[in-house]
Amino acid sequence: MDPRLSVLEKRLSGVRRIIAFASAKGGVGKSICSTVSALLLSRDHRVGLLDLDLQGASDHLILGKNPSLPEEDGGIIPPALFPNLSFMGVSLFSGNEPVPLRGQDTTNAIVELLSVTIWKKLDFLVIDMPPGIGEEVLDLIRFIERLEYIVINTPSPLSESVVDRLIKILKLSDARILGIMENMAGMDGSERNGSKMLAERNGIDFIGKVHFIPGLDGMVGNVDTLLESAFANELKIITERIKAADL
Amino acid sequence: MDPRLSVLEKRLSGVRRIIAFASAKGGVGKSICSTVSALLLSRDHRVGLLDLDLQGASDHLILGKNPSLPEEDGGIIPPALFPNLSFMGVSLFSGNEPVPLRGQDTTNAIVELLSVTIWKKLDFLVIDMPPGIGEEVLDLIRFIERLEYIVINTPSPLSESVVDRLIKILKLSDARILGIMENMAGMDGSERNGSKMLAERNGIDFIGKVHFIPGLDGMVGNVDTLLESAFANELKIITERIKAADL
Amino acid sequence: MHELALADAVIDAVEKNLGGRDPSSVKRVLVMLGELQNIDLEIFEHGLKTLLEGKAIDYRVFSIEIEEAAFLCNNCGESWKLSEQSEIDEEEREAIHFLPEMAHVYMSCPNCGSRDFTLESGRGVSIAEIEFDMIPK
Amino acid sequence: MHELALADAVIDAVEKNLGGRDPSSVKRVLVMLGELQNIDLEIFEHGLKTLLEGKAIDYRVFSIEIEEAAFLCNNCGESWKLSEQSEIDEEEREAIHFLPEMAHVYMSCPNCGSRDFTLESGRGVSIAEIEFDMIPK
Ligand SMILES: Nc1ncnc2c1ncn2[C@@H]1O[C@H](COP(=O)(O)OP(=O)(O)O)[C@@H](O)[C@H]1O
Ligand SMILES: Nc1ncnc2c1ncn2[C@@H]1O[C@H](COP(=O)(O)OP(=O)(O)O)[C@@H](O)[C@H]1O
Ligand SMILES: [Mg+2]
Ligand SMILES: [Mg+2]
Ligand SMILES: [Mg+2]
Ligand SMILES: [Mg+2]
Ligand code: NI
Ligand code: NI
Ligand SMILES: [Zn+2]
Ligand SMILES: [Zn+2]
Repeated sequence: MDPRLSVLEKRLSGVRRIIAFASAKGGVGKSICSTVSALLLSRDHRVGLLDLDLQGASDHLILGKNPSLPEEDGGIIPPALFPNLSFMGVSLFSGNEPVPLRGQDTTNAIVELLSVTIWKKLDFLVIDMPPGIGEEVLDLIRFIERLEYIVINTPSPLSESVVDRLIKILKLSDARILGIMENMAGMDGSERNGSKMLAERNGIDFIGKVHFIPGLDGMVGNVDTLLESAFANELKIITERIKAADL
Repeated sequence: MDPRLSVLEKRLSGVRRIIAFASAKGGVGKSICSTVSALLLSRDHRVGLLDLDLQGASDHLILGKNPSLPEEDGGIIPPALFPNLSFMGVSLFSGNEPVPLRGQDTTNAIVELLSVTIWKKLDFLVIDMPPGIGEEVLDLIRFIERLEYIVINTPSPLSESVVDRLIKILKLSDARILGIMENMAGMDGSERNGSKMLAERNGIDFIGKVHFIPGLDGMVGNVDTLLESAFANELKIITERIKAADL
Repeated sequence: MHELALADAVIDAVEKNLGGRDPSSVKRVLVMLGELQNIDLEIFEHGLKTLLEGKAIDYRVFSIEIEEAAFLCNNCGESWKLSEQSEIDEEEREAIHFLPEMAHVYMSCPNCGSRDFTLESGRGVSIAEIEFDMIPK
Repeated sequence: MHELALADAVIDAVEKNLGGRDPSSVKRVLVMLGELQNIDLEIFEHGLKTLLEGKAIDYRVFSIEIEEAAFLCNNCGESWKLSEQSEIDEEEREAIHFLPEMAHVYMSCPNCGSRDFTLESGRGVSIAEIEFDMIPK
């Protein structure tokens, strides 16, 4: 018997809301949107950020932090990388080394992170999801029923199709989808309507869009610049909607 | 005992070279680069295309084909979707339905596809890889030693870091890396040098770059337009290098 | 029918697991056919027979058993059998026969509707046992 | 030290698996501590004791055994034990103690160098057995 499963809920009991940025499609901005959203929310809330992309951990790079082993105090203490923002992810343990994992290892790592991390009282726990519809998605569905999903799409028929598949799986399990957001809007030179239509087709809210911001990659690692960017400015509208959507 | 493992090599014995487009980072263009490369190579070679992104299958969308169940003749016959281009992937069986798989299922599906597909004599089998360093990457390493990798990077520090991790894993297993290619060059407004430096740092060839082509997404599904695009034009230089790199 | 590719794999696997023994010393091979893959037993047996022509392994050493397909839901813990699964149309069944993992596309837990379940048994072809003659030939 | 979080999980799991019985009826709990996680036995036992204060479960019902860590290479089939693994420095060992899956970051197959291996046993904390008094209290 795996004793860890019995404490997952208890470990998250001090967390008011849990928001996952998901997509199934890679490279749509899950990491940068979740990380900058966590920073934005932390201006007036207590926020945790959990990087659940174990094989492609990126949030520490966006935050410009060199990960180091966390403190222990009756459990693992997620380091407070910024005021009001504590962080947990494999990068604390692996730095930028490759983390090759098969599915069973991924499940084990997720269960371990959820069962030994001692989050303080939090208003929001923001989760950065990996691409795919594998262990991470399926395990969060079975372990954290009250999770609220922001589904990210880009103006691309490939993204639309893959995102549509994730939505089907989330709906099958009655997951709470806060809304679909479009990232990199205008990237293809036109203002398409794909994400809005995707939302409508699936009976989900369209929660807003963020444009493609040339030069954003140059700001990665510099939180102050990121927070002053047009990217953060547009994303703020979405984080405000997240706050307002209190279920 | 799994009898399928004993025939993997035999099933690929009529294939001269096997080229995987890999990255570990999502959204860098693995699908569109591998699919259009397969089309380009098929102009004067017999080519197979294997979509190994089981959870985010996209190649059929790029090719503009509505998948339908394949024919059987002593095995599964990959349909010849275009002259000289035969195709295999889960989309033949699942269409655009979601394919939620845990790791053990992914390995089983890969082994099945490799052991029952009857490829004709091929000059190239092009494999489109999913993001991550999970089953797909680890299983190909153990099953197809002679695989040659094209590693795709974009001008992004996040991509660079994740790609660097994949390269470490490939090098650990003495995999043959044909080279690193940069996709979406110039996307951030500047012509950075990241991919070249990444190649140098790892002692790998830099095999060329393809610029970010606004409007490319609008061509998805239309093979004629894709093949006439600046994207295909630039990619052609890389496919010529692949042909020349005959090991 | 793709039975031939699977029969071929079974023979190849037996040949690769002789451990230096003579092929004629194979006395019994127990092959399990997973119910999910829906293999046509006659065609599979015919395939074995055809492929074994001219080889020192007698096709009569092969015993074939059908393995019942059983599922366990990762989401709610429900377990069920293929025979208890409802509503798979012919084309879906055909897709699953090609690639048993397509069960996750077309089947759901009868209790909670989840597609996140484990194939506990009866997936596809496996070799359960190979017996050899004691006296080396 | 994060032993307390794990001890807490063990107690929670026992309490959730009483099946309606009285907590005082728990006679024996066999806890396996995986060698890979490198748990401090004394701190873990002390954690159990502290957390059980005021509860009807006696801390003496807990038997704790260390489970040897064993690995199987998916690439070449080699199997080995943690004691045979070389060259893990202290910080790497510390990382693995936090998250045993970090073995795939800092350990390699001693035969082929691959990081694609299976943790066959000795990963972390598990409950092997819970025994109850026969006569309900
Ligand atoms: N709105 C945007 N404008 C410009 N670049 C963006 C934008 N959103 C994301 N990017 C860039 O796109 C790439 C993919 O983003 P990332 O957050 O890593 O996606 P994911 O986590 O979904 O794989 C990164 O290089 C990132 O900096
Ligand atoms: N050179 C390029 N110029 C413009 N758009 C591109 C380019 N390469 C890829 N894209 C677009 O970027 C997105 C990701 O490409 P895709 O091939 O799906 O990546 P991956 O398979 O790595 O996830 C798609 O919408 C694709 O059309
Ligand atoms: Mg990411
Ligand atoms: Mg792809
Ligand atoms: Mg149906
Ligand atoms: Mg070292
Ligand atoms: Ni068939
Ligand atoms: Ni500790
Ligand atoms: Zn269920
Ligand atoms: Zn090995």
